Amino acid sequence: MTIRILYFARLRDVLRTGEEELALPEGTTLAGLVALLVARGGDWAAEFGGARVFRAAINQDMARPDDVIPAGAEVALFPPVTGG
Amino acid sequence: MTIRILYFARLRDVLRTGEEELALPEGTTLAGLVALLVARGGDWAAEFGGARVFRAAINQDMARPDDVIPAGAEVALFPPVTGG
Amino acid sequence: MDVTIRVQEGDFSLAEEYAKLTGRPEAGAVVAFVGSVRDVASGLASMTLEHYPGMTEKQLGKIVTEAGTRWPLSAVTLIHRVGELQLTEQIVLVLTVSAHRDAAFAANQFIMDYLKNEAPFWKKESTGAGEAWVEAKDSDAAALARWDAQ
Amino acid sequence: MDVTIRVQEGDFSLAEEYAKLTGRPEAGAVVAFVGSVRDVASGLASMTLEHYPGMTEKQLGKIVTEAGTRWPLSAVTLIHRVGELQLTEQIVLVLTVSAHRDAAFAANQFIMDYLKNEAPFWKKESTGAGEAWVEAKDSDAAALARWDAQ
Repeated sequence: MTIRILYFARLRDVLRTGEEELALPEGTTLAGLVALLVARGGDWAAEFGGARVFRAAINQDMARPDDVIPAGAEVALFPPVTGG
Repeated sequence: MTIRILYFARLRDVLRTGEEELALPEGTTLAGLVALLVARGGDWAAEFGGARVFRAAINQDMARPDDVIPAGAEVALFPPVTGG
Repeated sequence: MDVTIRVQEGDFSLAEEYAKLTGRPEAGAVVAFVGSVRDVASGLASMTLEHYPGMTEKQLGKIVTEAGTRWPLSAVTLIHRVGELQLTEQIVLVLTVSAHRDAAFAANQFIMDYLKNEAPFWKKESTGAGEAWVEAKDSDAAALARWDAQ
Repeated sequence: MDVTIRVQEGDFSLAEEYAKLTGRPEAGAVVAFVGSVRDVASGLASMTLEHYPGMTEKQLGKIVTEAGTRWPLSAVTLIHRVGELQLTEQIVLVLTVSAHRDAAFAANQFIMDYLKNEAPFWKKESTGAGEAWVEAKDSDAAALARWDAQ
């Protein structure tokens, strides 16, 4: 299946990308996707594999590590929010 | 000593007076003043001697029964407040 | 702390009072409370607000000063109307300005809770059934009690 | 419950938004919160607010709906700006209208606490020292936790 990933704010700046498409096995969880990103090494490993806190949304709802990503989903990864 | 007493809101309507002067012995407390008013009987006894709740101020500060009334004081008696 | 306290018959403008308090570099949070005349079960025609001139201003000043000792406020505006008011007319405005939203919220609520219990105002409602003085509510005294514990 | 939610670059007017919500016979209490760009120790030049279009509106809608299930509200207005903002400019407006002041206060604070933690906005500050993304504060998460206990 194919999903779309969006990066926001500091994460987008550090990773130098705001959006990408990725092919994943059906049933991949959010934690599984994050493991794939960490395997890219470099900034990816530093941002998603270490002590840095980040948040995730699946189809515009806040998501947790064991949530399964549906086919065609819009997944967003971003720093803790700071609005208001 | 002489003091001035003010009545507000429902109390003023029931007692049919908004203000009076009264001569009192030095050292009279608020409770002592209230006892004098109750002794007038009728509406005075009903308002100040029964279950009806009222509040008092001495010189524009909220006061308690055992507060001593200074000479020349402005004493106010009124129902619990309902502003805001 | 800049303090404005007014007791007046005429209406007030939230927009004007808010505009006076903006443009402060330290003021990240403004909370406004506006209380208005609302309908009652018996069908309100109008309301008359009586007060105790002199004591009112003194009590409102004490309440605002106390709020300023409890929270870091840069400005407070407190306006309360008296006289005859019609349904939906504004009665009271409290504006609190602080660097922090929790302080602005807490101070605003504190001022309203104290005002409801300790400022000498009395409401008389005029309805189809005639005129009657409003009785004080236990819930207002309960609201006040929460601040003593802090 | 009448709900207005807007995410916009342009400024908003507290006066206009308040005027739209007045004149309701049941609305005895209106609470307004306005958050503005405030100065920081390093000397703020300007601030840029980024958001996640689509998710922002969805999350704000959920927060306001949740507030409406917890308190008896007759109207809520929530406006949040994005883009570049200068010192003292307005960022966010929350207006809550209820028959009861406690409900209007609580719902307003609830909406701000959830917005601070769950609405996808991010601030970047530009100061004399350069540009930097603002880090989330633990105090905002703590403010949110109090609602779970209720």
